[in-house]
Amino acid sequence: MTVPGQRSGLDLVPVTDGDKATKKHYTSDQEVRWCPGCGDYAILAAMQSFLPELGLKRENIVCISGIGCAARFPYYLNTYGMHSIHGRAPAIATGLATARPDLSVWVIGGDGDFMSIGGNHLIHALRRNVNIKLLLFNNRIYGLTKGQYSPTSEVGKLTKSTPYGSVDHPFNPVSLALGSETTFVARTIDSDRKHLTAVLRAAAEHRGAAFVEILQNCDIFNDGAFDILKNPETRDTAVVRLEHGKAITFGANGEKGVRLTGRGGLEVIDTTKVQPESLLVHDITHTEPALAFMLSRLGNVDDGVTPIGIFRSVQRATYDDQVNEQIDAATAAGGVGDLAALLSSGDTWRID
Amino acid sequence: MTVPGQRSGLDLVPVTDGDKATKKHYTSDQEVRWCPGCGDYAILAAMQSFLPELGLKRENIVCISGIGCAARFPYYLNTYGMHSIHGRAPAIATGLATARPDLSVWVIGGDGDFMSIGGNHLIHALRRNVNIKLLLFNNRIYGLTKGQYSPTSEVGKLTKSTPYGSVDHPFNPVSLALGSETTFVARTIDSDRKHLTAVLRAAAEHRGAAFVEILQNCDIFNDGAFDILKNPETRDTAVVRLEHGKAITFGANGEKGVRLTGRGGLEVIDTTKVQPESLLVHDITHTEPALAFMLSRLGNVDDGVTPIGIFRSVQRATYDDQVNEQIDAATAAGGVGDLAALLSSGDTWRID
Amino acid sequence: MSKQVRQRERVIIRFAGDSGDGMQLTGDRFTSETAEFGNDLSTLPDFPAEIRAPAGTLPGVSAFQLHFADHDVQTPGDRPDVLVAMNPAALKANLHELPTGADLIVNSDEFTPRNLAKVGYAASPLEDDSLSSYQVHSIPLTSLTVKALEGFEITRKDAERAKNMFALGMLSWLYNRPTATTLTFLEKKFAGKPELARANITAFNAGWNFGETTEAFTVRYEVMPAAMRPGLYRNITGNTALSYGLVAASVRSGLPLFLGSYPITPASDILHELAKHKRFGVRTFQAEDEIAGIGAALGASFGGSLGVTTTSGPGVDLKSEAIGLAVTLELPLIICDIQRAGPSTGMPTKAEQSDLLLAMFGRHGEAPVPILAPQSPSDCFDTAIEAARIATKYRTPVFVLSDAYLANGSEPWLVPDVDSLPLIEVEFTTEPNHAKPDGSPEFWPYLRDAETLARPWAVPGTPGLEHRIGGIEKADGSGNISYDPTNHDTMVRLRQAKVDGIAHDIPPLDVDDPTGDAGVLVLGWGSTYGPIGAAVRLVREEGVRVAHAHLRHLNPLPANTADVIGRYRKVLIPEMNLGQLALLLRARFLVDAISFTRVRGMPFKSEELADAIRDVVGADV
Amino acid sequence: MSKQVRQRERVIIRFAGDSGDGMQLTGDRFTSETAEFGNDLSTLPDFPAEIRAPAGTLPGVSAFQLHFADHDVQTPGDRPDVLVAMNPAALKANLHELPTGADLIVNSDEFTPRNLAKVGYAASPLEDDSLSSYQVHSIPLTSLTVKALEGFEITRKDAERAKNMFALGMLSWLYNRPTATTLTFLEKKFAGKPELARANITAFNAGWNFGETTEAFTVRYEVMPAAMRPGLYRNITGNTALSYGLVAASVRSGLPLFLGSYPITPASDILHELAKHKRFGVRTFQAEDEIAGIGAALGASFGGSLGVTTTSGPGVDLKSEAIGLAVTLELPLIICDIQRAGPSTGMPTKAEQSDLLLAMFGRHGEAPVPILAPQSPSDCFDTAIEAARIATKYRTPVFVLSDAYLANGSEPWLVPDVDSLPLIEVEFTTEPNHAKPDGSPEFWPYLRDAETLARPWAVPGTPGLEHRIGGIEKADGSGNISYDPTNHDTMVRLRQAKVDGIAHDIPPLDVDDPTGDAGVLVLGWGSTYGPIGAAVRLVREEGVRVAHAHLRHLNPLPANTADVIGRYRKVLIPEMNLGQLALLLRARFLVDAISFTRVRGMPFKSEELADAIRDVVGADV
Ligand SMILES: Cc1ncc(C[n+]2csc(CCOP(=O)(O)OP(=O)(O)O)c2C)c(N)n1
Ligand SMILES: Cc1ncc(C[n+]2csc(CCOP(=O)(O)OP(=O)(O)O)c2C)c(N)n1
Ligand code: SF4
Ligand code: SF4
Ligand SMILES: [Mg+2]
Ligand SMILES: [Mg+2]
Repeated sequence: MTVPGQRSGLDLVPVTDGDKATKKHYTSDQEVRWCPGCGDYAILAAMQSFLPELGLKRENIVCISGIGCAARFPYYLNTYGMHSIHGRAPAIATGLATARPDLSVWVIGGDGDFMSIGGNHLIHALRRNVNIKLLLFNNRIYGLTKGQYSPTSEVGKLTKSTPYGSVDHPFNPVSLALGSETTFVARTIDSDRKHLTAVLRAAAEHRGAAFVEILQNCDIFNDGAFDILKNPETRDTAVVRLEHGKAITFGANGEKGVRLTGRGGLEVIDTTKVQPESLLVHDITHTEPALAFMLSRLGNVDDGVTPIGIFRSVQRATYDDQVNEQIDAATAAGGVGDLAALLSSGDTWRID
Repeated sequence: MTVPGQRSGLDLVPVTDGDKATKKHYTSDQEVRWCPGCGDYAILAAMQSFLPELGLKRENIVCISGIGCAARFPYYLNTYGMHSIHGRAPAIATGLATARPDLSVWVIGGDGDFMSIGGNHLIHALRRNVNIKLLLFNNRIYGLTKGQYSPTSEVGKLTKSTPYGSVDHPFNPVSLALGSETTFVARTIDSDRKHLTAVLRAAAEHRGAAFVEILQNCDIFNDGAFDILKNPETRDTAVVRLEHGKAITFGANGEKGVRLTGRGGLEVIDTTKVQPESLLVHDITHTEPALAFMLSRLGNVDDGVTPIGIFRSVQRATYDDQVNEQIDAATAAGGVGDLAALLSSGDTWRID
Repeated sequence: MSKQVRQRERVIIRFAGDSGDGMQLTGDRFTSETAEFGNDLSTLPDFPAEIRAPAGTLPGVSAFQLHFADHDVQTPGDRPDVLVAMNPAALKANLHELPTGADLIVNSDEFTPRNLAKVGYAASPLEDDSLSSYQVHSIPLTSLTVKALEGFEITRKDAERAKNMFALGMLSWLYNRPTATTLTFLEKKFAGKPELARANITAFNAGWNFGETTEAFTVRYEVMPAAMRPGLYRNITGNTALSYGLVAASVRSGLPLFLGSYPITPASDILHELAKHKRFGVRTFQAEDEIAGIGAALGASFGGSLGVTTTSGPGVDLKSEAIGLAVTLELPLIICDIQRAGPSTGMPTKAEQSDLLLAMFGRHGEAPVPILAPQSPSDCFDTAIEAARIATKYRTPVFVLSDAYLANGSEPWLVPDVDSLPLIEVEFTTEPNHAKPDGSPEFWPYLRDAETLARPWAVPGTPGLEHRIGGIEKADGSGNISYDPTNHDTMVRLRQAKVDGIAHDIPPLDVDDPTGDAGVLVLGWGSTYGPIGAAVRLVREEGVRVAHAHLRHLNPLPANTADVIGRYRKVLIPEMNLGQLALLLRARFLVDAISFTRVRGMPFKSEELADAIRDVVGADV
Repeated sequence: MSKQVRQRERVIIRFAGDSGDGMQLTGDRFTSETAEFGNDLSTLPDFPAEIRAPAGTLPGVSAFQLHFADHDVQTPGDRPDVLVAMNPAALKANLHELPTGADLIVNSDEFTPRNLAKVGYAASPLEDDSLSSYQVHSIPLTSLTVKALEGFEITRKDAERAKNMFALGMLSWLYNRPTATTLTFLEKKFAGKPELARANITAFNAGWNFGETTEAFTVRYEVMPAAMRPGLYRNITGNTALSYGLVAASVRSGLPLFLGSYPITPASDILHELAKHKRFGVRTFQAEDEIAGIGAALGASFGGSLGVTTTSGPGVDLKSEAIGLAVTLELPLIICDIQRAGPSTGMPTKAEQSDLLLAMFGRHGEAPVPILAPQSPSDCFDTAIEAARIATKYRTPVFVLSDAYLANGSEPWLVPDVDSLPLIEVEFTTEPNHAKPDGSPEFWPYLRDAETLARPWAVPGTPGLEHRIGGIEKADGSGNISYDPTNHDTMVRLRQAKVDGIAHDIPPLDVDDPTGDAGVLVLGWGSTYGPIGAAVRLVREEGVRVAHAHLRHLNPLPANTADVIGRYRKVLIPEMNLGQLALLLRARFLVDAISFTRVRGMPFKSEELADAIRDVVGADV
């Protein structure tokens, strides 16, 4: 969501002259090659049906990915696209977005692609606040290479590469993004089409780097990883839906709530036992990410309680806008560069 | 500092049989090739005089660096050392520390080495909690390559590579480390020998990845970058010294203090006008990094107010310890591997 | 009814089906039975890069080919004698390779209009006469299996899944295979789920009995055991052999093994295998990327471990800089490149030999690295040990160039006696090796061994030998930073001379030239060993005289390589690339080597190689 | 007193001092004066990798050599006629290259016991007779300068710093250089600090007057202007020329320039230079590492920019994987490798030619990339434009191999007329290029141009041509993912053929063989052009007949290379590596090329090359 007064991420992207595009319009002729039941299908469907709603010229949308099951995404979206190499998509997208402010650039990657080999490009794109939308398909496993643990896998994970259980502590992608100065940070779930679409729309409209963690099921190598957030028995108490301007409550009938402790932390409380005012009201526009960071620590899938929604959405000059403004300003001031003048600049002498 | 009950980072490192080592003992025969006045000299001196105090066998100390002015460090320390390639030292150290639990492994790098090209290795070493000590010499500039801006340079920095001013938003190294699940995070200053030494000692004793940001002056390409924290006129109000168990105050006579706002933030207040109890008492042992993260946002050099000291020190199983425990456990259970048995495992048949 | 039994010297079977049909497992099991029976054999799995492309589509087809015989087998075979096609896609994808008269076993249940349409069959090939030139056995495998499993407490899906065991049982009957290993395997596999175990075993037996009783098969085949050297055998893939070789090298050198790796097809299985062997003190580090993988391995080597990193082409690209560091640090390190089809992502599951020049030259500056290439799945074991010997003796990174074909392919392996394995003696330096001007002792990390030119290896923890090494040029001897022009020239040549010198420490290239008077030499390297051998055998049977030599050491080349090449009028070099070894040999020996190249991601067919040989020999008069 | 004036055809001056003494600046200024005077010239800066090694030590010595003459100059010269040594370290580090009888100007103030001790001089060489074979001018430069600046409101440190301007003034007098440019330069440099400006100008004039009046100099030299083609000249370094060439290519192609780069010596100055030219729409991206640098450039190319990445050896290693991607994406991209001494970190500020084979083969799979190498500082300009022409016309990454010597060295450059620069015509595809079975139009990103084999370049924003490209193997034409074995073989050969085909679109290799009957060809590439030319001139003056050809296109080679080589009995290939071009030519043409190599991080001395030529010609009978 664009907060009033904020410039939209799509400002410079040309729109169609009214003619309504459809999902079909955004569906490529390539046969989708994910496993039956893969969570990626739901995300693809959501993208294909929400993109037309933006009313942009389809040819001005580009989707760039690295390598992985998730990274096959661009092939199936009928826009411009590049299926690049493992981990480098954020860097490639940075160049494209900086050179072409008239494009809406989407970057797709898995938890290996973005958080493992591509981690550095990710955090730098986020800190620079390049106007690109980064969608992390987090299935907490390496799918395409047939099931090794990933930097988001829970400790003790038994996989092909860790027959005795993994011993390394995972990243919390939302925390990492907030520690990387990211201006838009959100988390959503593959199976919750409505929520997913709302978050994607907000990301699209955010001017700057938008980081969206999508919890995605890999039904071959990590099936059920997010069942606790999906299963009707558990989901109400496991999923904490963050909504801007609303007090943070969850549970079947909002019987649980989140409030600040006096000691600089958060606590989950029984809303029936406290004054509504004492609940923490979610505000995505805090200039400082500290409170959003605190919310990111409320818990993740492993602890049950998992906040989803937009954690942070603030405006900060984007890298690409500033690069282009410097060019415009210099040109406005000094005029378009004169090659002859450049070549003959500095100390010169004439031989006749 | 090791919090009571915590296992020390040096537990498995052999100690000398009493004979006291000296600074000279830790000084190599190599001529130091930093610019006169470089902040690196002070850090080197601090290391050379504090290492002997640990009473470790010198031959069990290893210093690994990448490339940069800072990265020349190992040459000058008379321990084992490797001056490797740009950005990769944390990865190299991870292998060494995992294979050799009897070593005290130090990793040295500049803000380019650690935060730019080496950013991914850094955050992964931190999240894994490998028992290595990472010292970031942050001079907010690329020194060795003659002065380009770095990922920690302030916005608008005029350098050789940014004649119109840099446009990208810098990392706050402490925030990034906290977002990377780091168990020990601290910040100190090259010129404050006492504070620097205390932090280094605490890092050495911490079992796990210890990240120490050392604000270091580059007097050729970024001279005075930290003057505000050093200059007698300004330092008292600019430097916020975090001390475990103590209320957070600063100013010449502690007239300023930090307290929690009701809205999940921090505020700087006039200590003369409030009850001492209302001040925030610093606790480095919080299991959750949220409050430490909030402190890291209190400000950095650019805003004047800059917290230094240990932000966080908690214990979590280290990567290397767990790897070695898995080996010990498996061996204890099944005995040392039998090669003949391995080669003839699986379906076999005999031809006679 | 009793069936007629036909003798066969050799049989090539290809199992093909959907990624979900478990063809790789079926192939593996049939391989084990065949191995146990005593045939010689060679296998070639062939699966798509996608985990599970849409069911019933061509990209989704997964195949497994097995060649077994009563004599020694060199390749998985060119064209199958028997194709098992579990669905129309599998049929369409493989039919073109089927020779006329071959047996074709299809799962007729899957030939539904929908499935046929998916792969563009207008009409069912089972109905029209498009298959008339084959022995078609159209069998409703799925329904037969489901029927056989009626009454089991399992889902219909699980029942259908068991059809591959039904097919396996049927073929086990057809070729009269021993079934014990498969039955025990199934018990193990479904240990947790007894009902499923029973179901699969039932399906397997049902398949066997079906073969026995059905009209569909009038004949049954017998392939006699092959004469093999006595001893204990097991079937082994290249990746497993390479893993075992590394463990063996660790045991025989006394150096703990440290693997730093990042998953990548087709190398990942080495990481998976080594991760199991904690009891051998093996440490496996799944790194954040390939650079961290090799970096950690190098760090471990600095600490006295046997550092290893495993990867495939794209990963080698990324490791280039770190390999250069290892070259100048002069520390032991093994880099295993399981080559796949490039460039870039290319065809990740397919084989190629196109990283040879990358291994030779893929680093800035003059940075020589020894290179070895295994020539068969089991040879990966010996190659790993040899790589460790060279790496530790000469303090150098060493490349092992395997490929997807060797990695996943398998063959019977005569399990070696541990004591017969080479001992790798490694001595760490523990004493100063030089005297200061004032006579006091000091340690010079770059004071070389006169014979091997190797530098001393002193590991942290060794008192008095504290020293620093790095990537900047070092003064000859002391190892201190030096920008002296002449010193640099000296060091560059010393590093080169050290690697070149290994030529005298490796076995000479030996030539297979039975008649001793061949005019043409076929020279290969790596995984083409089998196909070239088979092709050479083919043409020799026609009386063609030809010699075959195969390079296991590619850098440096064996000392006698020049002589060998000099002995022949023509040298033919078949490669699965555009002629990379040919380029090296032409440059080195100015020999007008003839390159024969195919870059299809598939091993050579021995027939096409035989043609190439016939052409060259024919032209040689 | 009036001084005797001696004529000289050529003079080689070397300024040497502490890193802090401003020798590079002094050299630059003297170069400008000399250029303006109209001599031809060539320069060679030589500084340490450390920013400022401890004052007065050998590692801290920074030098700048200038060769100027009344005729055309090809190299910075072998041995200086004049050495200006600002301290004992500078003297010790450079004396061994000084020929007897040379002028030696030393700053006697710095020859203190402490400074002498620092570099191991027992006694002052100014006192003993160790310098007797030179014309020693021992002058207290520091104190003279400080004295001259008495009364200025500047620190003593600043006054002392001005001693380099004093020395410059003195030498400007000695060689009768025009001083205007220096004076205006100083005004500009100290624009903010008028007092410092006046002080430095005063020091400069004081130096000039000192020369005029002192006994220390009895003679004064005159070097007449060289005859040069008429036109406007400027002095230019290789890195500046390369930067200008890239800007020119952008202007002449109409494609916005995008540079993605990570700082590294000696390439950083290109990033610095291009960052200034916002008014040309140049976007410079200082990336987090080399991979991001090339990645961003490739992304920009995909968007229709002229994507460029600049780096040196270690950076090329890291970019390998991304270069392979560019090869298979078939997008234009320029990769500038400013070679430095390797392997690994090596000697970062020194020159080498050891990345040629890396550029040729440093990627997994078969991934051919065109390679160009400039042969002089100013030639970097034309090479950059040619690289852009090939990259855009053939949709391919292109390597430009410069080196530290070209990058920092300078020469006079006849500023070209902009309209005379090649026009680079680039057409983006805007219409479908293929018809679906049903006849409706579609876009096939891999449908090639019949002649160039280049694929269409359709950029985002073009309606109707939405398409996806990637690193997986593509079906010939449609570009869809394909694992078909035959298709892969086809694509591998197509990519190779596209690059090979460029041979017919580049100028033939031309040979300098005045007598037309030489038996020996000296064949070089890159920065050895000057030294080889000088050496050839030397031996020709002795009547030796020898031909010289220089390769600017290294991949593919000019179509006539075979003929040229074939015309000579012997081919001598001098390289600053261990024979990398030699290896390529031997493999390609089976020619027994003779390699002459020096790997010292320094350009060849023309004398040593002359000897090499004499040997080969001598042996050729
Ligand atoms: C440079 C490089 N290293 C490794 C690989 C192998 N590889 C392909 S995808 C992948 C990770 C897949 O996991 P993830 O990114 O989470 O995507 P997913 O398949 O789970 O959607 C790896 C390691 C590669 N293709 N390239
Ligand atoms: C792969 C590679 N890329 C780039 C370089 C060039 N380089 C050397 S040091 C450095 C950065 C120096 O900055 P920093 O890490 O902050 O260290 P400092 O010199 O400031 O102490 C760079 C870019 C290199 N040596 N290797
Ligand atoms: S392996 Fe997992 S992530 Fe990949 S396509 Fe299959 S289900 Fe999806
Ligand atoms: S350049 Fe800066 S950081 Fe480097 S040595 Fe000099 S003062 Fe220190
Ligand atoms: Mg994943
Ligand atoms: Mg720095």
